[in-house]
Amino acid sequence: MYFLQQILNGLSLGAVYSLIAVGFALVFNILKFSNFSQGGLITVCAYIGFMITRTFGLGLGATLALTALAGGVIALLVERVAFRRLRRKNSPLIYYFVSSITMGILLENLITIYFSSNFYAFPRFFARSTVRFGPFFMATTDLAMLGISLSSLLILMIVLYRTTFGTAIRALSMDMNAARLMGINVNFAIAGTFFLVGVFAGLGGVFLGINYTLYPQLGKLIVKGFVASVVGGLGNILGAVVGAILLGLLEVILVGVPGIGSGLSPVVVFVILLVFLIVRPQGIAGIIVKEKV
Amino acid sequence: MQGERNAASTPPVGDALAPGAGVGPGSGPSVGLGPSVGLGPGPGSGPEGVVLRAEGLDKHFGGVYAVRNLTMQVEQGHTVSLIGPNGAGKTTVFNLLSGVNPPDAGRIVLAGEEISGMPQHQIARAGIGRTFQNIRLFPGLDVAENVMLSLDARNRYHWYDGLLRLPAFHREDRASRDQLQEYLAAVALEKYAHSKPAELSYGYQRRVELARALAARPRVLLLDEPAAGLNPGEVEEFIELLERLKGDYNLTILIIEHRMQVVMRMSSHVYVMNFGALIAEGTPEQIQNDPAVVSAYIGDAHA
Amino acid sequence: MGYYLSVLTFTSITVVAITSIYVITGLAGLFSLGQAAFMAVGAYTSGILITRLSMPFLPAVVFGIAAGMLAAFLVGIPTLKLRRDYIALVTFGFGEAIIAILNNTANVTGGAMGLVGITPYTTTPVAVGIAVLAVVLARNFKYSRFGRQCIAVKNDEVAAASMGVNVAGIKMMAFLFGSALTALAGTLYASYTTYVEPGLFVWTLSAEWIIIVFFGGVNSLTGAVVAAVLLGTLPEILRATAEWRIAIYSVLVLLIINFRPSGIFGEYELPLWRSIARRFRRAG
Amino acid sequence: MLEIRGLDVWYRHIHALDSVDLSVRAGEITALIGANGAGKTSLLNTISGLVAPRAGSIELEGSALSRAPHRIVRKGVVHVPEGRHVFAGLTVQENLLMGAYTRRKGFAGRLQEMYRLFPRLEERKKQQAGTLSGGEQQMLAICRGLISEPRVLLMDEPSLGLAPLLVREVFELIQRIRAMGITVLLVEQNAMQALAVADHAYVLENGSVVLSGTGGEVLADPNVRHAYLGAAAD
Amino acid sequence: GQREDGAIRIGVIQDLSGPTSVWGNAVARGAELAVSEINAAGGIDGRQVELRTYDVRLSPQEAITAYNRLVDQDRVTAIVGPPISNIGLSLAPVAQAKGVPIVGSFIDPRVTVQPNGEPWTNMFLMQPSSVQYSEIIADFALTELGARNLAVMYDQTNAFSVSLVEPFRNYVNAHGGNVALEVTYTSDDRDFRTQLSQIQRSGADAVYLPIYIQEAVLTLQQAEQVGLDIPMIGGLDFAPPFTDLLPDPTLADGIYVANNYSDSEPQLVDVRAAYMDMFGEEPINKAFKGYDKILIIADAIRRAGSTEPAAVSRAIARTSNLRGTTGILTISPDNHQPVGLSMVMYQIINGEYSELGRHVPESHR
Ligand SMILES: Nc1ncnc2c1ncn2[C@@H]1O[C@H](COP(=O)(O)OP(=O)(O)OP(=O)(O)O)[C@@H](O)[C@H]1O
Ligand SMILES: Nc1ncnc2c1ncn2[C@@H]1O[C@H](COP(=O)(O)OP(=O)(O)OP(=O)(O)O)[C@@H](O)[C@H]1O
Ligand SMILES: [Mg+2]
Ligand SMILES: [Mg+2]
Repeated sequence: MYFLQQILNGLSLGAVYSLIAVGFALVFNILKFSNFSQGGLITVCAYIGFMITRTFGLGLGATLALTALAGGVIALLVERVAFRRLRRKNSPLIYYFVSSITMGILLENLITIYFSSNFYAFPRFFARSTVRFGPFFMATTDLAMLGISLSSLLILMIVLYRTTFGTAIRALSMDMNAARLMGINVNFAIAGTFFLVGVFAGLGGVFLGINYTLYPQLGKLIVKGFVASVVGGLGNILGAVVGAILLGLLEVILVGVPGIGSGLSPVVVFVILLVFLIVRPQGIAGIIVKEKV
Repeated sequence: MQGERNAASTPPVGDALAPGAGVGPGSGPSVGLGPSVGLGPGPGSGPEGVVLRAEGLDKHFGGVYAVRNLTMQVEQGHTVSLIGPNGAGKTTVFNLLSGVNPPDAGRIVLAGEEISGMPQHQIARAGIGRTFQNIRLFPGLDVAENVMLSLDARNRYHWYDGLLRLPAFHREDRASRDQLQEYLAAVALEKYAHSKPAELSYGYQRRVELARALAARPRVLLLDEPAAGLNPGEVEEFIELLERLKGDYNLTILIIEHRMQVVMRMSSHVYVMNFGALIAEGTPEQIQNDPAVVSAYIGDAHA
Repeated sequence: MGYYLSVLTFTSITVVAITSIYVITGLAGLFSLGQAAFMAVGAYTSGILITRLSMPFLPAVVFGIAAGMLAAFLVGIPTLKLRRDYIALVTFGFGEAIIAILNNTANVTGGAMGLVGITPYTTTPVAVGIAVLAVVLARNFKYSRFGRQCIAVKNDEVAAASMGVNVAGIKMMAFLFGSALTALAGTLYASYTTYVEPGLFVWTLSAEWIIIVFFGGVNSLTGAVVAAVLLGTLPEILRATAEWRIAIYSVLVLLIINFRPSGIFGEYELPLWRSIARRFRRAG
Repeated sequence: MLEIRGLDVWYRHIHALDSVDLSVRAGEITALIGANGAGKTSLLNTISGLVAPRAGSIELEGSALSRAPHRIVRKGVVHVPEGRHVFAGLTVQENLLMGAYTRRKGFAGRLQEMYRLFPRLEERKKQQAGTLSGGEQQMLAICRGLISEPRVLLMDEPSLGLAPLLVREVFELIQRIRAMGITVLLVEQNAMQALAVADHAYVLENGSVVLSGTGGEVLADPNVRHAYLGAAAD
Repeated sequence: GQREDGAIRIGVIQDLSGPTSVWGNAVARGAELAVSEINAAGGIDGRQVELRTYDVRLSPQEAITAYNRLVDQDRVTAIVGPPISNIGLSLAPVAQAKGVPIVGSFIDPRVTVQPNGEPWTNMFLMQPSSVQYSEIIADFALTELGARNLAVMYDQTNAFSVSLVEPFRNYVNAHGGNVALEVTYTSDDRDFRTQLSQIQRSGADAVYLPIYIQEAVLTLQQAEQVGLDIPMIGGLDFAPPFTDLLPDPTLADGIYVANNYSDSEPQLVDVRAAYMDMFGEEPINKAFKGYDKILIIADAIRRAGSTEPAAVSRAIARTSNLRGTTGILTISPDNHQPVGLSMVMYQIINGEYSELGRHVPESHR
C-alpha cells in the first residue's frame, strides 16, 4: 500500500525527468552531443510562460501552446548562435558540448539579471491538485507531464523512424556532408530539430515552473535528463524516457530506505549506475554496434 | 633493452634468423621452443619457416558468417596474398589476426606463441602490424608523430623518466627520432613530416599508414588494399617501394589487394576466399588459371 | 597588494586544476564532469589531516594527492573500459556521490557546515611555484611517448591498439596523473581559504574548467594555461559590472568557440615548450 | 552542360586548384585523371558545393550553379563521393531512400532496378551500411547516387576497392549510365579503363589542367602513358 | 584609512548572481536605500557615504578576493556582509588579519566566535544567531503550541538549514519535549513526498521546517498531496512574500512563521514606502537587514569619530540600543552577536499573515 504509493510518487518524479530527457535525447540522437543549454532554455521558457499567464491571464492550454512556440523560436536562436557556425567549420563534437554548457550559463544569468530580485510562481491551474485512485494519488501536473512526455515520445518516434524527413535527420547525424550530397538541406533539418527541442523545453518549462516555482537555477534539473538519457542508451529516445522513469522510481525508493535516505542516495545511485553500465554497456534500449574496421 | 634498440635502429639485415629481436616484450621465445608450442602437426605447420598460422577460424556477425573454418599460414620472408570478391571476409580475417575482433573459434599462432585471445595491443607488440582499408591515421598527430607512435610502443622508458625528463627519456627519445627519419625516408614523406594527415591527399595518407605500420617492426605486416586509390603508374612505383622495403627490413607480408598487378607480381602464395571460406590457394599462376577463382573473382575477360 | 596576491594565488590554483583537465580532456579526450570531486578529495584529506591530526603541510599534501589518485584508480578501473560517452556520466555520478558522502560524515568533515580552521599554509609563492611545476610536468608528459599515445587513443582507439598502445592503460595513466594534479589543487585551495564545504565542488566547477581549456585551445597546453589566467582573472577585472559579469564571460567564451573553434591558441605552443619538437625536426 | 572557368580553390595555405577550366558535355563521359593530390577530389567537391572556391565560375547549362549543396542536387547534379560515405547507422534500404531524397516519386520501382544491378545489396537490404564490406559499401554509394536519376553524375573513384570482376561491371555500368542519357564526370585511378570509356578526358597536375582531349587522344599521349598507366599499358 | 575630506566608503559583499541572488540583491538594495537617506540628510559628520558593491555568487574564493579588493583597493571603512554563513566562515580569518569589520546576517555562531571562545575581532552578526533563533522557535512550539512530539525536515546540504537543527533539538529535549523524527533532503531534491509521508506516519504533533523558500513552497504543495495536516513552524523563509509564491495561498493556512520584524511596527512604514519608491518592488526581510547593517556601521562611525576600520570595529562591538527596522539592536562585545532580540511570530490564516506578537523565551530575557 505504502509501497504502491511510493511507486506512483516515483512515476511522478520520473515524469518530470522524462520531459527533460526527451529533448536531451533528441539532440543527442541527431547531433551526438549532450546539450546542456537545454537547462537554460527550460528556465527561460518557464519565465516566459509565467509572463504570458501574468500578462494575458491565459489558461494552461493557451499558456502551454504559446510557451512551446516561444521555446521553439528561442531554440532556433540558440542553434544559430551556439551551434551553426561550429557546424560550418566542421568542429569536433566536444565543441558543441562546451558551447552548449556556456549557452546554458548565459541563459541562466540573463534570467538572473532580469528577474532575480524577486520570487515568482505560477497561479494554480488545476482545480484539484491531485488525482486520486482509491487510496492512491498522483499530482495532476505530474499526470499531465507523464501524458505529454509519453505522447511527445510517440510523435517523435513516428517522425524519426517512419518518415523520410526523419530518416534524413538520422542520416545527417551520421555524415553531414554525405547528407548534403543527397540534397538534404542540413541547416533546415537541424533548425527543425531544434525547434522541436524548444517546444519540449517550453512544455517542460511551464510544468517545472508550476511544480517547483520559478528560480533562475530551475534548469539544473537538466542533469537528471542527462543521466536518464545516457542510461537509456545514448540518443535512444525511448530508452531515455524509460531511463527517466527508472531514475525517478529509484530516487523515491532510496529516500524511503532507512540508512540511505536522500542524503546517501547519490552514492547508491552511483554504484547502481556503475554496475548497470558494466553489465549492460549499451544502456537500456541501445544496441551495441561495434564499429566495423 | 639496449639490444632491442640497436637492432631496431640499424637496418636489420639478419633479423630473420632471430625472430625475437626488434620487437616488444614477451616476443622472443627461442627457436627451440617455437615450433612445438601449440602447433598441431597439420600440413605445412612445420618448422621455423612458418611465422603466422591460423587454424579453423570462424567469425560471424549476427546471421552473417564472415569467416568460416579458415586455415592459412605465412612463412618467414614471404609475401602472401589474400584475395576474393567484395564481402568475402578478407578484412575480417585481418581483424581476427590483429585482435580487433576475437575469433568465435580457431587459433592463431605467431612464431610459436598463441595470440588468439590476447588483447589487441599485446598482439601488436607480439609482432602483428597492419594498415587499414579505410585509412585510420591519428588526425591530432602530425605525420612524424603518427609514425613515432609505433616506435613508442617499443620505447621502454618509464612514466617518471618522461615526467621528469630523466636521462633514460632523452636517450630513448633521441634514438626513436633517428629511426623516425629512416621510416619517413623509406616512404618519401620527409617533406610532409609536420603536416597533419587531413592535409594530405588520399594516396599520401596511405603512405603514412604504411610507414606507421613499418615502424612497429612487425614480424608479419598485414596490408589491407594498400594500392587502392593509386593509378597504374603509381601501383608500379608502389610495388617497387614495397619490394625494396621488404628487402631492407626483411618483411613478411600478408596482403589483401584487388589490383591483380600487385598480387601477381609480389606474392609467392595466394589464398582466395569467397563467402568466408577458402575456395582456392596456390601460386599466382595456379590461381590465375583456377576456374573457380576466375568465375568468382577475376572474371573471364581478364588476361 | 594583498588583493593582487590573493588573485594571483587563486589563479595559480586554477592553473593547477586546468592543467589536470588539459591532461585528461585535452590529451586523452576523456570528459570528466566530476573532476571537481577529486579536488574535494584532495582538499578534505589534507584539511582533515591538518585540522584533526595537526599534520604539517607537506605530508598532508602528499596524502591528499595519494587519496585523489586512489579515488581515480577506483573510479577508473570499471569506467575507462566503458564507452567514451559513459565516462562523463560515471564521473558525474562519482562527483555527486563524493558530495553526498562529505555531507553525511559531518563528524569528520563538518558536513554542509564545512571544515573550518585549516591552517593557512598556502602562501602566494608556494601556489605560484606549484603551478609552474604542474605546467612543466604536463608539458613533459605531452612530449613524451605517453602524451602521443594519449592523443592517438583520443583520435582512434582501434588504430592505436593496433600500433601496440595499451588503450585502457594509457587512459588510466592520464586519469591518474590528471587527478593527482586536481587533488593537488584541492590541497592548495584548502590551505589557502582555510575553509571548505562540499557545495564548492559541484559538477558545474568541472564544466567551468572544461570551458576554460577549450577557450584556450584544447590541443594547446599554452592555451589552457593562458586561458586559466585570463578567465580566472576576468571575473575579477569585470567585478565592477556586478551581476553582468558572468553573462559577459559567457558571451566571450561563445564568441571564441564560434569564431576560433580551436580556441585562442589552436595547436600553438610557446616556442620554449616546443623545444623538444624542434629538436625533433633538426634531427631530420 | 557544365562549364567551369578559372576555378581557384585554397585550403588555408594549400593551393589545391589553380584556375581550372573544364567543360563537361551533355550525354558524354568526361574523365579526369591525375596523380594523388592533384586536386581531382577538390574539383568535384567544389562543383557539388562542399568546398567554396576562392575564384571562378561554375555554370550548368548556361546559368550559374547555386553554391548550396542541396540546391545543386535538386538541379540534378549528384556526387558519389570518394571513400563511399554511406550512412553507417542506416540500413542499406534507408541509404537508398536518402539517395532518392529529392525524387521520392517512383522510388519503389527504381529501388528494384538498383537491386537488379547489385543483387548483393538486396541480400543486405536490412543490414546497417556501416557493417558492409568495403566493396559492398562502394556499390551502395553508387546506387545511392544513381537512384535519384541525376542529369549529371560526379563519380569520385567508383572502382576503389572493388574486386576486378566488379571493376569491370562498374565500367560497364558507367557506359550504361551514359546510355540512359546521364552526363558523367568520372574521376578514376584506373586510368586506362577510364580513358577507354571516356568521350573526353582531362589530366590534372598540381591543381592545373595539363592536357585535355578525347579519351583516345589522352590515352595515346606518351607522357600520360608513362605517368599514369605504368607498365600495365605496355 | 581614507582621506578625511573625501566620501566614506562602505563595501558590500553579496550574491548578486547565483542561487541566492534574490537575497543578495535585497540586502544590497536595502543598504543603498539607507545610504541615500543618510546622504540626503547630510551624510555622516558631514561626509557623504559611498557604496562599493561586489558580487561573490556564493563562492568563498570570490568573497576572499572581493574582501581583499575592498580593503586594499577601495580602502573601505566597513563592509556589509551577506546572509550566507559559508561566506562568513571563509571571511572570518581574513578579516581578522586585515582588520576591516563586516556586519552580516550569517546566523552560524562560528562566524562570529572562534573555536577558543573569543569573538572574531571583525565579524558581527545583526540578527538572532542560529542558536537564538531555533530556541525562540522551539520555545514557541513547546509553550504556545503545546507540542511535545516534534519532527524536523531540513536540507542536509545547506549550512543554514543544518545549523538550525541541533540547537532546536537540544532546546526541545531540555524543555520536556521530544524530537521524534528528523528527515533530510538535499538541495537538488524536488520531491519530498517520501519524507512528508514519513513525518505523517511518525505521529508528530508539529513539524519544524528550517528550510529555504523554494523548498518551503514545494513542501506545502506536496504536504497537501500526501495529506499531511499537522502544524508547521517555519523560519524566515516563510515570511512574505512566501504566500504569493503558493499556487493557492490557503495552502499555507495554519503555518507558524517567525520574522525579524513586525509589519505593524511604525519604524518600518517609511522605510518600506521609500524602498518601493526607489526600486518599484516590495521589500523582503533581507532588504530591511541590509538597511540596518548600514545603520549599525553609520552609528559606529559616528561614535568612533573616525573612519579607521579598527576604531569602527571597536565601536560596532559596543553598539547598544540602536533603533533599527528589525528591532532594538544591541551587540554583545563577548560574542559579537545581538542581545535579547526577539522574533515576531505570525500565523497564516486564509493566506494572510496574522501577527501573534514578539516571542522571547524565558532564558533569553
Ligand atoms: N562488424 C560487422 N557487423 C556485421 N557484419 C559485418 C561486420 N564486419 C563485417 N561484416 C560482414 O562480413 C562480410 C565480410 O566483410 P569483410 O569486410 O571482411 O569483407 P572483405 O572481404 O574485406 O570485402 P572488401 O574487399 O569489399 O573489403 C561482409 O558481408 C560484411 O557485411
Ligand atoms: N581539407 C583539406 N585541408 C587541407 N588540404 C587539403 C584538404 N583536402 C585536400 N587538401 C590538399 O589539396 C590537394 C588536392 O587534394 P585532392 O584530395 O583534391 O587530391 P586528389 O586528386 O583527389 O588525390 P587522390 O587521388 O589521392 O584522391 C592535396 O595537396 C591535399 O593535400
Ligand atoms: Mg575489406
Ligand atoms: Mg581524391
